[in-house]
Parts: sequence; structure tokens; C-alpha cells
Amino acid sequence: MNILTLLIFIPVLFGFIIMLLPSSMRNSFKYITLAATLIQLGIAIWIYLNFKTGANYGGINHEDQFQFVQKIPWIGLNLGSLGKMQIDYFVGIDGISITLLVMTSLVMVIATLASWEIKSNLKGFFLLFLLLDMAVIGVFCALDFFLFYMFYELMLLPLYFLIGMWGGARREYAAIKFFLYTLFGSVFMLLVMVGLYLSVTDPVTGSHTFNIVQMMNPANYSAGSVFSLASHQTILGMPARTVGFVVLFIAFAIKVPVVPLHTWLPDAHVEAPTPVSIILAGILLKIGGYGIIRICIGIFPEVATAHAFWLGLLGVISILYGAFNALAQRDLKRMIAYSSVSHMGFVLLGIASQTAEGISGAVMQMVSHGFLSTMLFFLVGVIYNRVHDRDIYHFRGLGTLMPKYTAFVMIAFFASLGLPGFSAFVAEAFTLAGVFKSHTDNGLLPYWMAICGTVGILLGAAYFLWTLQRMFFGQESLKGGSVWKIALTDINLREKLTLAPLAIIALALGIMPSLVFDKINDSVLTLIQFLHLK
Amino acid sequence: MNNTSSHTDLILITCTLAAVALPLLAALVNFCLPVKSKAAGWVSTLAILISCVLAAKVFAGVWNNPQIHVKQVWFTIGHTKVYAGILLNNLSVLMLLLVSVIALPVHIYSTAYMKHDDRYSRYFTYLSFFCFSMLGLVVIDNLVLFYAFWELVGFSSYLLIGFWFTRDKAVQANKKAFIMNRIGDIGLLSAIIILFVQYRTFDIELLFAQKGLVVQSVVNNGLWNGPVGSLPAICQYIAVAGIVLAVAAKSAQFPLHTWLPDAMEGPTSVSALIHAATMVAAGVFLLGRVYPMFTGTELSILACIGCFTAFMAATIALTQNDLKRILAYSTISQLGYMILGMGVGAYSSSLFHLATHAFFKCLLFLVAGIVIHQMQHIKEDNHLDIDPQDISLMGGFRKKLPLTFIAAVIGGLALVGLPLTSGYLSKDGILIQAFEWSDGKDAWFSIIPVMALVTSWLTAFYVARLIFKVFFGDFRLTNAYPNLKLHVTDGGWPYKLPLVFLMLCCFFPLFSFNPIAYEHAWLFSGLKLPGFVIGESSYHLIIPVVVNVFSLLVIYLAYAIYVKQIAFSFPQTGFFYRLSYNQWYFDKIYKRIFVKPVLGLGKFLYWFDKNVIDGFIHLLAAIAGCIAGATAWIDKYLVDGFLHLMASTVQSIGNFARKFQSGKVQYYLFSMLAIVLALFILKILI
Amino acid sequence: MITLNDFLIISAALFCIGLYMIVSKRNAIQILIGIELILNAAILNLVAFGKHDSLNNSGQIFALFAIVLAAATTAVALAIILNVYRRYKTIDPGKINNLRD
Amino acid sequence: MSLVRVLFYLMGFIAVASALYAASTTNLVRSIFVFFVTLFALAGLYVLALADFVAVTQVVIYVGGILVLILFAFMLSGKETLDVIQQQKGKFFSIGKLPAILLAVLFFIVIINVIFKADANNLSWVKDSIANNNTITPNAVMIDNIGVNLMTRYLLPFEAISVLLLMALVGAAHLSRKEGSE
Repeated sequence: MNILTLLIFIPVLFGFIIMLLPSSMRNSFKYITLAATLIQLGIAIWIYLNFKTGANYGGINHEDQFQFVQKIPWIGLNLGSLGKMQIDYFVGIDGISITLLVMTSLVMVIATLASWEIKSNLKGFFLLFLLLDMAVIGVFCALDFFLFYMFYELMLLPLYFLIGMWGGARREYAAIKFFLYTLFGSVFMLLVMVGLYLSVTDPVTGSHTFNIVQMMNPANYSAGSVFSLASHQTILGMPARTVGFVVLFIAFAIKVPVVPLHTWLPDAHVEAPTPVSIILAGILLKIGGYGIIRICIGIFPEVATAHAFWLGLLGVISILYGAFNALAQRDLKRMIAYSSVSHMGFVLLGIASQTAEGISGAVMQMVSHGFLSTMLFFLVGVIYNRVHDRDIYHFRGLGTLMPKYTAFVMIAFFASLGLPGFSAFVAEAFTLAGVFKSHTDNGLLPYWMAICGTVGILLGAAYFLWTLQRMFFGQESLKGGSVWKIALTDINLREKLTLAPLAIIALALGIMPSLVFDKINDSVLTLIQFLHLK
Repeated sequence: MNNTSSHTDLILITCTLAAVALPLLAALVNFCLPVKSKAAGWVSTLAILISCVLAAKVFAGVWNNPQIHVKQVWFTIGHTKVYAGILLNNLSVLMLLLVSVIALPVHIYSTAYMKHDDRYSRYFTYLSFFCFSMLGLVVIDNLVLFYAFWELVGFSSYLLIGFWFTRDKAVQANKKAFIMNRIGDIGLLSAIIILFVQYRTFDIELLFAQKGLVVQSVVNNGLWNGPVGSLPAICQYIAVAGIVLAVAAKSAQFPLHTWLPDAMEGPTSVSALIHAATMVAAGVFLLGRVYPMFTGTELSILACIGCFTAFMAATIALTQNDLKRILAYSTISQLGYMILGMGVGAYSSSLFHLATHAFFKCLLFLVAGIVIHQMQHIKEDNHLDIDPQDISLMGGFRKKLPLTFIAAVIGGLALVGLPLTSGYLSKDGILIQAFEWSDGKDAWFSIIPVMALVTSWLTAFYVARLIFKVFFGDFRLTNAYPNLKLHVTDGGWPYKLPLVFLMLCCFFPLFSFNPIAYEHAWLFSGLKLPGFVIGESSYHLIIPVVVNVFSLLVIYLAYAIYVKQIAFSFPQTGFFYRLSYNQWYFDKIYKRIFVKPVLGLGKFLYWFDKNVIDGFIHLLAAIAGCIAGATAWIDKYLVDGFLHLMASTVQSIGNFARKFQSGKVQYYLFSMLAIVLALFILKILI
Repeated sequence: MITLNDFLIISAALFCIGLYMIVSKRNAIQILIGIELILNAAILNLVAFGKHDSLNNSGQIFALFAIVLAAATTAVALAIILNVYRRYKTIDPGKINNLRD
Repeated sequence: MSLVRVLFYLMGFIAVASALYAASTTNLVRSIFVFFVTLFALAGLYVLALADFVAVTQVVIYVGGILVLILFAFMLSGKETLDVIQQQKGKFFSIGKLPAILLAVLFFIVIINVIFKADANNLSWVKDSIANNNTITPNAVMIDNIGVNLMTRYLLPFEAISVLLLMALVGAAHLSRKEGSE
């Protein structure tokens, strides 16, 4: 049994158990889910520890350099004159995936712990939750575009229901907005996927293939096909490969999210229940970044290089725009949502730079933001659970009332605003270093983008500190008066146990960035080499 | 380990690491202790004491010996290896010792000063954490970690300024401090990134050594050519500007100085350590580290900034009534001197002044702490509604607080820079070198040393005003409230010991055996840049005389005004008075020019987000809705209508035919016959 | 001389009367009578044409067959009518409309 | 006009008139008895068509068999039937019967039309038979011939008819037995 396959399908296995159990045992569901995610985490850590590094394990465009590979034919139809249809169940990981995989498994555990608050329709919730779990892990492992797309779409459905059924007051609006946005992206992705399929042939079997790794090799494109590098086909007067890249990019940019495709995010976050917010911010956004690295850049490297400036510009706009918006919020969760937009802008900026520092920084930022946003949303969930209010202006002086909570909030806030010692600092600093370096190294991004990025860091300090000052410091004064005062108890053991690992990991990654960088370095170098071969 | 590290080196390195790590350990221990635990103070004090001893050992081992530099790979990113290491040279061991030595009395003082606080152990957690960051900052060998500690220092300062977080002013102040520091951090970060891209290394020694990479690079034809690569010349300017920004933020220089007076909301002991002696000096230390970056014009700009800040802060200090605020502006002013010193090339004098200033300013703050503490007691005992920091309420403490009074006088004299004090040595050095520097330049460069000179007289005035108002005359509060109960004392040994220790450090013998000539101070010569030649101009004689004579005159003037009450008073409505009293309106200007527009921009962008981008989405949705409505209408009334027409036609035919299917046999028969008949008729007719 | 046409016209008249009875009568027995009328119209035709076949007498013989068959038909039909009456308590075919859709 | 012709018209008139009456009346009993008259008139017409044997058979089977059967059935169906039947009211010419009348009349017109178009007297085989003297003369005795033909030329239909009769007999008996009497 392939360990990755096991990792992917363990949640489904437990999902079946939950499905078979009667609803009268609903109290056990959360423990079953927790067990599933813990086992998954265990496997992920095992994989992490056994992940081999070195120049021969770069991955990216070398199929033989992926690890824990399982490749079995899945759908093989002989279509006569149209050739043979070849879809493989093809999973494997390289440096880019491994860290995100571990991050995802851990965030899933946290999200399960955050699900304690869910009170209604537990069976449905946990079933959808586990389905979602499977899908996201699958996305990070899939190396067959069809498989990737399947997992990618499979993610959408549970999320839609999780937001739409367990969400806040405007949940339908948010769920539909989310669904339409992402569906919009993925529908076009489907077209490009089919186009790629028709263009690419497997050199071994001679049939068309969905294999992502083979899509990266220009030699595999049959002459005269739509996306062939040599034939310069056009779609609506634009080069076909540019169109393909842009379409794929939009699909993933919606996930990231990149301004101006971001407006689903604040709504979805605000309306979603805490565990879903955690998954959204912690994992889903990373799928966007991961997709851009693995698929957009991987399959259309020359387009990515030619249009790097625009990618970088979008990144910078996201950073600044998200930060300014966060500054204007009075809903705590919305503020954090906009801060996510800002932080994920660094990811795009780093990727656009196409330097080792930039891409490593981007991956680091994804991992770091995965943990930190999880922590932030969990913290918001804590306060929302107690008084069902999140308005920053309705709280004051929480520091006296909930000292431990405030301590965690401070850790999370300062880690997010890039305090050295925490992971975000390393990520952002090296992303910016890579961006600055790109002008001399490959001439893709101008210098001022790095400077604008630093301004984003400054604004990050402004909105986090302002919130801290407004909500947690000062004389105690609550909108809900004494009722709230009783309700606002300090965090309990479960919450502490949830938050502490996150804080520790954020700290550990900040002090020992090699935990991430060692694993990704070979892949990043391979990617850079691959990008600049073109 | 890059070079041959002998046994002694290894010991020194271990000592350094231990000295840095011990406060961190203390912080962790304190973090785990209960909030009110009194053990925390001793844990921290013990840690800093050991650090102090270790630092002294390291100092003794490294001072004027070859520097020690060890490093190890921290992590690899791409092909770049990022190292972590320790760089011990004269500058860093001096700072190491200075910080730990200043921190020790402050720790002792704090155990008494914070005794009644609810969050006693938290205080020491933060304080120890600060010491760790500061000690780490001074010994670290590469820019990434330097930046890290640089920000951690700011972070611990943030924690300590806002230590009494229920006070609104305190949390406003710490937010302001952190954000202003962040502005500087961005500058530093940009500079680090630019240096990294230019030289592909973060190593301070490689970059800024005598024959380091920075020195080897030249600006040529709009390109900044270094040994590794080249960047446009503008990058160098940005890097320098970034560093200047960082220095200005950390050392509270114009235009980023406004956080420091507000930072006085923190406990006074914190102000003494962080905002007077150590952290604010980090900016100067940074300048010391990256000095080779600065040449020519850049140094002049630095000098201008320092000079202007020194002058401005001194003028503000003249009129303030808040005890700590006066000291804060005085700190800004003195830091301005140091920057000025750096700018005019008085590298070692500047760092010398840093060291001496640390002692006497710390002393003055501790004095202020005692005074404020007593005022606080009076306030609480008598249930008054007064500001315990307002000097216009004080007076006559000379008798009640004799040791404090002596400490204040010594500290004040050192600050003014009268002979025999340490301040004299360092400050006159800067002044003399400033004059020497302006000699060879345009006439109006001499404005800078002249302003510095004026500033030193202003300093004399406000120091005198402070001391006279607080310690001489009658206790003014008794004028308003005649029946006050007063229990005012110097306090126990945790108060007295630090005062005495620091007082002793304010005199010249610690630094030089020659009380007059700064050139002979061991500290000065230890920090001299290679190739530095001490000028032999007449300034060496004139400046000290002019400065000190006028200073004494100014002090007498203050004495006349505040003690003798000679009918001479400032026009309190004049423009200059208001300018000074309102701190040159910087806060208001910043608020109007920066804060409000940024917040406004934020609000606007959110509006934009909600109405334009989301509005666009909604518009799309509405258009889609309209189209959908239209198609639905078409579908319902045209397409479906057609279908319905078809269907109803078929249905009516069916219904018509259905009538024949009545189940009545005769009907069927009739129908059949009718059709047959019709066929027949048809046949016949055709 | 009586021509063939004369017979044919009479038989046509009888046929039409029988037809009318079948279609319009509300009584099964009368309908049966209508059927008999039609049969007789047919027999009349057979007989009339049979006049011109003295050798084989086909017309007359088939007339005989037809008569016999009519008798059998009637017998069966009456039996059916009796059954129908028993079941539906009516012999009005208009009321027996189980075949309706 | 010969006597034969007079007789023919008379018989024809009686047959048609009685049939019309049987059709128009709502009284079942009258209808049945008038039907007798029609049958007799038809028998007369058969005789005029030189088919005396058929005429005799007609009288025997129809009048003696079928009509009796009908009457039997009518009476067997109980008093209720009678009541129901008696109550049936209706005029000869009601609006409800108009379609049926129209149909019948049109059919009649069509048939007449066909008859005249066909011109039966001038059919080729009729002409042939007249030419070959194959036509039955009023004096000829056809019974022998019929009997011989039945047993020779038409033996198969004859047997088939007999079997059919048997089946009808059994069927009718089966159908008319009372249910539940088994």
C-alpha cells in the first residue's frame, strides 16, 4: 500500500465509519474525526522524516525524482482513431508538496479541535469535513492533471455546504459567492486541461496523457497542437499558450486570492464557522499558490517569465490593498481575512520573482501563513463562541479579563506582522530579498516592488497593533456589560492545547527555517533551473 | 568555525553565548512563574549579574585584541547559505559590557520600584527578554539576525512601554513606538536586502571590515560596482537612506523622534534602561557597525539630522513640565549629538558619548523614578488628583531626598558636560571635532557646530531648571494643600545602591586619567577608526573653555530665575514658547499628514472594495440576473409558449380523439363507419 | 322481368336500416336485429346473383351457409347479452363503457 | 307489368317498411315481431329470385330458430329487463339519432351509387351465364343440384360450418349458464 494513497484516503475510511454509525452516537463523531486527522498527521510526519533530500530528489519536471510515487492506470479507453485515453492514478511528492502536506495535516487536526463548537447535524458536518480533508491532501499529491482537477473540484462541494449550512447570518450569500467564484475559475481550467491533454502525448505509450510532469516537457507536445511550443497557435488572436496560462492563473488566483479576485474571501470567512475558516485560510489559499507553482509556472514557464512583471504587480497590489483594507475593518474576522489577502500577496510576489530566495520565501510564507492564519481564526472563534460578537469596537481591555487569551493573541499578531523569531519574518524577508534580486538575476521585476512589499509589512504592524490596542488593552469595557464579562472566560485546556502547538511551530520555523528550507531547497533549485532553461 | 579558534577564543565565545542566553533563560523561567511571584526579580537580577561578570571577562579578553568571529550555517536557501555567528570586536564587547552593566543596577532598582505591581513577574520577563535581545544585537555577526534582534528589542520595548496596559496613554504610546520603529525597520530591511543582492552575503565582517566588500565598491557612471556585482547607484542611496531611517527611528532622531517622549508612559526603570541608556543607543551602534557605508554627502546629511535633532529637542526640553518628558527630550538631544558625531567623523567620540551618556542618563532617570515614586505616595496618601510627574508641583526635595539630590546633581553636571565628569570628555570631543570638520568646508557648514554649541548651553539651562525646580525652594504642593502628610525618603538599599554605583560611573576616572583631554580616554582610543588623526587645532583649547564658561553662566541664570525668583520670566505666550511647549507640533503634523491620510486611504480602499470591486461583481451578477430574467421570460413565453402551443394542440386533438374512446361500442362503430363512408365518398368524388 | 339492380337496391335499403339500428339503438337485442338485417341483406344479394349460376349453385349454397352462420351468431350473441345483463343489470351498450380511457 | 313484378315490389316494400318500423320503434317486443314480417318478406323475395330452397331454409331457421331464440332470451332475461326496456322512450326522429340517420342515408346513397356504377346486369360473367344458358329458369328444380353440390363441390365448407355450429352451440351453452352453478 502506497503511503501517500493511505494518507489521502484515510479520512474517507473514517468517514465511512461515521456514516455507518447511528446518529445516536453523534458525540463520538468528533473523536473519530480527531483520530483520523491524528493518524493522518502521524503519517505525514513519517513521510516528512523519511523524505529524502539531495540533488537527485528535486522533482518538478523529473518524474523519476518524485518520492512515494504510486502510478497505476486508472481510466484507459481506446478511442479508436482519436487514440488511447490515458488517465493515471498518479500521486507523488517533491519538496514543494511535502511541507504543505505536513502543514495541511496539522491544520486539519486543529480544525477538528475547533469543530467542538459545532452543535447541529454533526454527522453531515464531519462527513463533509473528512471528504474535504481527503480532497485537499489529494490536491497536494496528485501528479495527474485529471486527478488533480478531480480533487480540486471535490474540495468545492463540501466547502459550499459547510459554509452554507453551518455558517453565519449571510451564509447563503457567502457560500454562493464562494462557489461561483471558484467554479468560474475551475470551469475554464477544465478547458485548458482538455487542451493540454490533446496536445501532450506520453512518449512511452504514445497516447495522450494528463501527466503533469510530462506536460512540462516541450518535447511531448505533438506538432501543431494547440499548446505546442513550436506551433504558435492563437486563440482569439492571442497566443494560445498565453491564454492557457492566464486562464489557469485566474483559476488559482481566485483561490490565493489575488486582488481583484478576492472579494469572496472576506465574506466566506466572516460567514463560515471557525473550523471552515481555518481550513479556508490555512489550506485552501495555499492550494492557489501551490497550483501556480506546480501547474501555471510548471506547464507554461516561458509565459510566466514573459509576464512576470504583471504577476509581481498583482502581488504588490494584493499586499498593499489587503493591508489598507484590513486597516479599515471593524469586524475582527474580516480584518484577519484582509490580512490574509495581504500576506498571500507575498506568495505571488515571491513566485513572480523566479529566484531561489523568492520561491523559497513564497513556500515558506505559505507554510507560515497556514499556521498563523489557523491560529488567528481559531482565536477569533474563541471570542465569537463566547459572546457571538466580533466587532473590534465592542471590546476593550480584554487583557485584564482573559490574560492567557491575550498572550496567545499577541503571539499570533506579532508573528503575523513579521516579528523576527517567527516564521513569517523569514518568509517575508527572503521573499523580498528574492524580489529585489530578480532584477539583477533575471531582470523580471523592478526594484520598487520590493520596496512596496516592505511598506506592506509596515501596514501589517499598523492594523495588528491598532486592533491589539483597541480590543485588548485599556480599561475594561464591553458592549455586552456584565453578561459578557461572565461569558468571557479565559481559554480552556482544549483551546490551549490547540493553540500552543501552533505557536510553537511558528516559533520553531522562525528559529529553524531549515525545517522547511532543507526540504524544499532541491525542488526550488530544480524549478529555477527548469524555468531558466527556456 | 571559520578560523583557527584557540582555546581562549572558545572560552570567550562560550562566555558570550552564556551572557546572551542567560537573560533569555531568566525570561522563560519568569514566564512560567506565577504572575505575582517575587522570585522573578531575583531570577532576572541573578541572570544579569552573571551576564555582567561574563561580559566583563569577554571584554577583558577581546578589548584591543584581535577580533573573534565564528559562524555556522543556519539554513540554506537556494545557493545562498545563511550563517549565524558571533562577531566580537572592540565595539561589540564594549556594548556587551555597557548593556549588562547598566542593566544590573536597573534590575536591582526595579525589584524595589515594581514591588507592588500586580504583574511583577511579567515585568521581569519582559525586562530579561529585552536584555537578551539587546545583548544579542550587539554580538551578532550578520545582518539578518541583526535585524531580528533589532526588532526584538523594539518588541520588548513595546511590551514594557505598554506594561500598564490598562492605561490608554500607555497603549497608545507603545503602538506609536512600535509603528515608528517599524518604519525604521523597513528602512533597515530594505538596506539589508540591497546589500545582500549587491554582495550576496549578510556577514557584517565581510561587508564592513576595513577592506570589506563595501569599501571596495565604487559608484561609477550611475552604477554601483561591487566586487560581486553591480546595481544602479540609486540602490546605494536607498540603502543608506534605509539605514538612516532605521537609525532615526531607533535613536529617536528627527523626523521619527516623537515616539520617545510618549514612551515615557512605561515604568521609569524601563525608561532608564531602554529609552535612555541602551535601546535608543542601538541606532548609534548600528551606525558604528555599518560606518563604511557612509561617505561624503551622506555623512553631512547625518550631521545635519543629528544637529537639528539635538537643537530641537533641547529647545523643547526648556519648557516641558513633565519630569520624564524633559529627560526624554534631553535623551533625544544627546542622541542627536552622537549622530552628529558620526556625521562629522567623530566616530569614536560618538561611541564614547554613547557609553558615558548611558550612565548619567540612566542615573537621572532613576532619580526621576524615585522622585515620581515619592510624589505618587503623596498623591495616594492624600487622595489628590495631581500629575506626579509635574515639576511645577515639586520643590525642596534637596532636604528630604539627600542622596537622590546628590545623584541628580552629578548626573546633571555630567549631562551638561562640566569638567571632571565623563560627559565633559565625550561631549567636548564631539564639539571639537565638529568644528574641525567644518573648517575645511563652506562657510555655512559651520552652522552645525555652532548650533551644537548653542545646544550645549540650552542643555545646561534645562538641566539647571529641572534640578532647581525639583530640589530647591519650597515644596510647591504644600502651597495648594497645606495639610499634606509627607513620608518622603530615599528608599532602601535597592534604590541607593544603583544610584551610588551609577554616580561613580559618571566621573572621569572610569574613562580617562586625564580629566581634561578626551583624546587620552582609553575608550576613545580603543574605538578609533584606522587612519584617524587627532587634530591639533586651537579648538582643543577654545571650545572647552567657551562651553563651560557659558554653561556656568546659564546655570546661574537658571538659579536666578528659579531659586532666587528674580523677576525675569519668559513670555509664555510668545511664538517660541508655544513652539517649544507643544514640541514643535510634530505630533499634530504627523497625525494630519500621515496618520489620517493612511486611515482615510484604508477606509477609501475598503469602500472601493465593497462598492467598486464587489459592486462590479454585483453588477455582473445583476447583469447576469437581467439576462437570466430575459432568457427566462423568453423561455417561459416564447420557447415554452411554442411548446405549450404544440402541447395544447396535441392535447386538444387528443381530447377530441378521446371523445371517440368513450368506451361505447356503438360510438366506435359509428366512427369506423363514418370513416369508411368518408373514404367511399372520397373515392366516388375523385 | 326483375333485374339484379332491383334486388340490390332492396338489399342496400335493408343494409342501411340494419346499420342505423346497430349504431343508434339503446338495446342490445335490437342491435342484434340490426345485425340480422344486414346479414339478410347480404343473403339477398347472394341469392340474387346465384340466379345466374345454375350449374354450381354457389350463390344459393353460400346463402344457406350464411343463414346457418347467422343462427350460430345469434345464439352466441344472445348468450353474451344474457351474461352482460347479469353483470351490468342493463343491456344498453352505451352504459357499458369500461373500455373508456 | 307482370304479376311477378308486382309481387316483387310488394315483397320489397313489405321488407323495407317492416325493417324501418323495427328500426324506429322503441318497443322491443314489437320490434321483434315486425322483424318476423321482414324475414317472411325476404323469404318471398328469395322465391322471386328463384331460390325456393333458400327461402324455405330462411323460414325454417330464421323464423323457427333465431326468432324463437331471441324471444327466449328476451324472456329469460327477466322481468327487470322488460321493465327497463319498456321504459325506454324515444322518438323515431330525435336529435340524438340524427348522426346515425345521416350515416345510414349517406351509406345508402353511396351504395346505390356503387350499384348503378357497377351495373350488375351487364357484368361479364352474368352476360356469359345468360349466353351459356346457365341461368336458372323458373321451371328448373334446383334442389337435386344443390344437394349434389353440397356433398361434392362444397363438402369442405359444409363440414367446416358444421364444426363451427357445434362450437357455437357449446359456446352459447357455456356462456348462458348461470355463474356459480358449477
